[in-house]
Amino acid sequence: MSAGESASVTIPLVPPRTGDPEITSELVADHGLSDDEYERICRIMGRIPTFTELGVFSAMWSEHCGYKNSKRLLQLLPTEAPWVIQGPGENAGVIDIGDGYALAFKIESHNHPSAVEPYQGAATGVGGILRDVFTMGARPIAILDSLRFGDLDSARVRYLFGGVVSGVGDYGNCVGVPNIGGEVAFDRGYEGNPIVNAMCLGLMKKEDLITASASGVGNTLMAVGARTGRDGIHGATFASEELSEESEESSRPQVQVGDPFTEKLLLEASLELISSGSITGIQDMGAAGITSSAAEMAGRAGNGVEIDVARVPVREPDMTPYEILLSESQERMLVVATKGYEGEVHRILEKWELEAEEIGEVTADGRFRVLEDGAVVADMPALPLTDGCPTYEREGIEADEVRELREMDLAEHLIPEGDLTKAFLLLLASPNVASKRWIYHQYDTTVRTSTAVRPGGDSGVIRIRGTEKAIAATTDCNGRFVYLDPRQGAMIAVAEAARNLVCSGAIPTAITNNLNFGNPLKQHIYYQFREAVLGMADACKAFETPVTGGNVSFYNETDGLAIYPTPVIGMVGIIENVSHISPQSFQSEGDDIVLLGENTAEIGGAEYLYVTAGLVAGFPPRVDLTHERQLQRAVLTMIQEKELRSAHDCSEGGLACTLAECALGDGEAPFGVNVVLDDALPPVATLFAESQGRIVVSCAPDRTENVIRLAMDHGVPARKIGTVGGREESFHVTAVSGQIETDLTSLHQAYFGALPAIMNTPVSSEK
Amino acid sequence: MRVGVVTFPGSNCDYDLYKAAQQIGAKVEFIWHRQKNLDGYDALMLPGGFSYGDYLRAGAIARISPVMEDIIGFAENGGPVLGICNGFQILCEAGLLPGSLVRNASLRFESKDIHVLVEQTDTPFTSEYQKGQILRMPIAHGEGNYEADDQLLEELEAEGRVVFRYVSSDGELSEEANPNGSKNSIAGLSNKSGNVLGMMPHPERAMEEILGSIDGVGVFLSLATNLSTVVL
Amino acid sequence: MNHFRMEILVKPRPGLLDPQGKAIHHALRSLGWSDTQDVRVGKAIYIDLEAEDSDTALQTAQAMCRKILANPVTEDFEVSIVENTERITA
Amino acid sequence: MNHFRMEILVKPRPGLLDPQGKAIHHALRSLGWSDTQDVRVGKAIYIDLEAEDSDTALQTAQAMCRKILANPVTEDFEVSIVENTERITA
Ligand SMILES: Nc1ncnc2c1ncn2[C@@H]1O[C@H](COP(=O)(O)OP(=O)(O)O)[C@@H](O)[C@H]1O
Ligand SMILES: [Mg+2]
Repeated sequence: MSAGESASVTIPLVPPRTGDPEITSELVADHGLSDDEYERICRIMGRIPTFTELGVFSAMWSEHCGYKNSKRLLQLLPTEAPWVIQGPGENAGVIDIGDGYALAFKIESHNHPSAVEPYQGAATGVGGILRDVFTMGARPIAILDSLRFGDLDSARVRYLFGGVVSGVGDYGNCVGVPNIGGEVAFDRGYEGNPIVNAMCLGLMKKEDLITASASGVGNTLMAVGARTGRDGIHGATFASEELSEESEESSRPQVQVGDPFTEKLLLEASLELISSGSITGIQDMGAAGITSSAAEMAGRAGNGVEIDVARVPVREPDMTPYEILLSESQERMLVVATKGYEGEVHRILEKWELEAEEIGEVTADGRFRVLEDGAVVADMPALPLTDGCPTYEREGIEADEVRELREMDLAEHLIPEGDLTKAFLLLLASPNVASKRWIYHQYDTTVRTSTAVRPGGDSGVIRIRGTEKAIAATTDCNGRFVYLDPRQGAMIAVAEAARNLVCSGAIPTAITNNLNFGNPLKQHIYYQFREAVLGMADACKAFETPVTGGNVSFYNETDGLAIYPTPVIGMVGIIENVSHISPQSFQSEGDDIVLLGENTAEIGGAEYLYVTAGLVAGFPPRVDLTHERQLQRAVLTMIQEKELRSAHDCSEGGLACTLAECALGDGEAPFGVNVVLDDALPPVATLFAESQGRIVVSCAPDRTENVIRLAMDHGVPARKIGTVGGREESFHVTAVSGQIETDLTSLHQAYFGALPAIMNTPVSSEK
Repeated sequence: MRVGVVTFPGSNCDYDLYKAAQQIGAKVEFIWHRQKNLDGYDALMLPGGFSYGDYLRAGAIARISPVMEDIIGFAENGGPVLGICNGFQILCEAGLLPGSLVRNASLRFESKDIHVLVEQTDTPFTSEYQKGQILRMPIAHGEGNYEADDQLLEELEAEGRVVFRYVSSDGELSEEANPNGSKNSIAGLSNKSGNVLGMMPHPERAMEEILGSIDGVGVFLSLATNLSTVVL
Repeated sequence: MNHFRMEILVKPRPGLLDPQGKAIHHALRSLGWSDTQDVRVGKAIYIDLEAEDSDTALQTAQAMCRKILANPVTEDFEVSIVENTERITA
Repeated sequence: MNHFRMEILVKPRPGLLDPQGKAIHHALRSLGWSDTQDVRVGKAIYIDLEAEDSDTALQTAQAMCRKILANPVTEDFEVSIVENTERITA
């Protein structure tokens, strides 16, 4: 029997429920289903669906749950490696990190909710990703957040940015999970459509892994945690007015409010439940609520489920089955308790002052059946809900204007308008380059007492207590590069993530990804999506970093204008020994500064162009995956052999900004810098181009020869470019026909002062 | 030496505190907030976190937990009690320490390394430090702005009950070095008899080189030293 | 029994620091409302409860404030009834 | 110009989860106030300002709410005058 066809001969009839609207073609369209899809549903059902059933199908077959327009391409991503324990398809991916431990990790987007209500949108995004990780049996040990906003000169954008940051912070801080990194970019391309992606890492003993499946016929389904309200019902696909006449807008809020305190209790209770052995499966009620968690758990086990919605604890009176099934209230779990162990579940939940209610059971008949006080209101085959969703492959064509931008002649921009030092300080103070301290000083980074490298470095590092190991993690994506050349841009995102991990002393191990795009029904967007997936697949193969999961967020558009395609890469790596953890900033006066890799004139897509000319144009820098591999092997070897004092990857703002970051460190006691660059390039290119494959390292002078030899052995160009100066000296970088010279106070002020100064000006929630 | 770490719903530094106390050789146990009877403990610690989400005021709801009655009794009998961050807030709400902790002046959560000056070494938690020593450790809180009226402040200063004060890395008092706007830059405070200490910074997060500082060790070492002389 | 909705206003004591009020004041001024002289921020708590009569309701709410809702060191409170409906007993 | 003290009550929209209210409700019940049925928590903001007349004062306060004091997506607000004193000009 294939998904989509039910073998049952008798089709269970479900009488329409009093008060439910009649199924009309408008209602079907309002549910975001095409005529073809609706016909398919009728065929699967063997009859016309009831209102409740239609709601269930529409949620499960939405882009969000069904991956209609992405599934086929996502299958091209590499997902396997000996260390992968759980690939895509579960709440989170899981890898083996040795010593009996496994690491669960996943990234998730909350873009649309954050655009409406930044604080709650971001907060609930963090809540959701934490649940995805702890429902695997892992204790969350780190959070990262990847953010994009419009330019900060708008008061509304500052409001969104400020709200998102405090939302991310307050939620994670309250639950007690350290934030160890992330990224943020500001560009008019994200005006009106902020990107809020949150990533979580969790640690568990390998044997504690539990999957989300409704196994064991006769086992009891239990709703655990917060009560169900009318939050975010069918946010994406349904206009509230049509639901019923008396439902006014105010009774049907789209905004979900996060409750991190309840989440913390739920986290402790869930881990206790899992180790108690009284349950066989557990899943977060995330998007599409009880419906998707029950259907997915049934699907994975090949079983059916029966749920009585009258037994679900609700927050508001008179909720219909439709509303209860599709509510997206936060901090709720669906748990499958082993028959006879329900009492144990109650006992644990009571200890944590949480509610648990028996709402149904696992059945053998493969049906997704819903009762309301004993009366059937929905009865449908379970498997087609998850596996029967039609998937599409579309035609993708590049937009002409992007090609024109890419091919724009940038020669004139290589000649600096005025003073190079001035341009440099401007670049360093650009919110895209400047210190992000304003953000992560609002995040608890040290709770759980295992953070070895806090945000601000190339990657965050968490040591694993009781072992010699540590885990490094990073998120990366330069949306401008992806916009100008999606395939190249996606490869750069993977390469940069890997480079960041290596600079911290880690071996890149696996990725999770969050694909943020516009409307995939548009050919040029689908083109971006396809090319980005292909680029990501190639790079992941080259770095042997399989994809263990991820998330797709389409329709990030306002007034028909899409965001830059932004496939965020969340990468994790293993540090074999905590003594390998390597800082990014200079450590000692008199050390040599060595550049690995080559400077080029590839100014395309660089921050310098945006800051000086407001331009996003040109060919993004070329990325040579073989060179990247060699470079990364070389740096890892140097770190492991203790040749280096620091290593920092070159990215936004180019070599000059990288050197400034190395010199400034955490700002407490910056070092001077004396660097001479003899590249036969215009100084703007040498200093500010964002060419790939470069890492700046520092080492004791007596190690320099060795470092350069090691690089050469790996086939990586390397040369000494200068020395680390004293605390009283200046920042001095000379290129062939131009130079940067500035005192450390100005350097400090530009880099650390920029974001606080901007965020001290008023914000406004008004559009 | 038997140390109890009290877990309230929403505590999230209980495990960190447990590990820190264990590191200096204490026998540590978690105490659930509903537990009555705290016989047999030599010291009690109230951890950081967000008890009851800090939803009303930080520490306000935890203060009515069943365990608090016994903690108050323990403190009144001279037992050493340490409250860190949320623990400090709970001690203030419970009246074991005077004053209160309100929203940071910046209105933002503040998470970073700060410096404090050790001003009192005659408490069971600071005897291993030197007067005038400068310690570096993390803070991470949204409501650590110590608030008291002038009369109380005068009293606290006169009685030498300010145990830690926020300073710059070279020991200067300044507005920039005060991360939350606390009156008189107060970072840590004791009760009249000195056996109850509340502090906003996290010594339990400054126990190992890999975490960036070992300046917090003294707090736990002091306790161990004091208890071993008392008990033996 | 009657049903009451109580409104409880908890305000920072005059003279004590109110960082939130200060920040809002600053923001209002920089948004051009320069005629603003002072801003204080407190909490508005609405409690639905059952009580014999309005006196009992008020007393209950006051007791709640003293016990937990207000911090006696830093806050003052005001209690009033905003709704009073007789309960329909089945 | 007159001096006004405005009272602005900002409340969470009905239907939205109010974690603060939930936690306080829980606390009140565990203190023995079991007749408490619902708790919602908002903000009470007091603003002292100068305005021509009470209409202007009210309009100003409402504009402030829309611009910065209330979150239009999650909160409702109510504005009233609690004090109106003519300004003594020196
Ligand atoms: N971009 C992607 N790359 C690989 N796998 C993906 C991607 N997006 C989603 N997936 C996988 O598809 C499955 C369904 O995703 P999703 O619906 O986001 O799960 P959740 O229930 O956590 O919301 C997940 O296992 C996820 O890891
Ligand atoms: Mg998802």
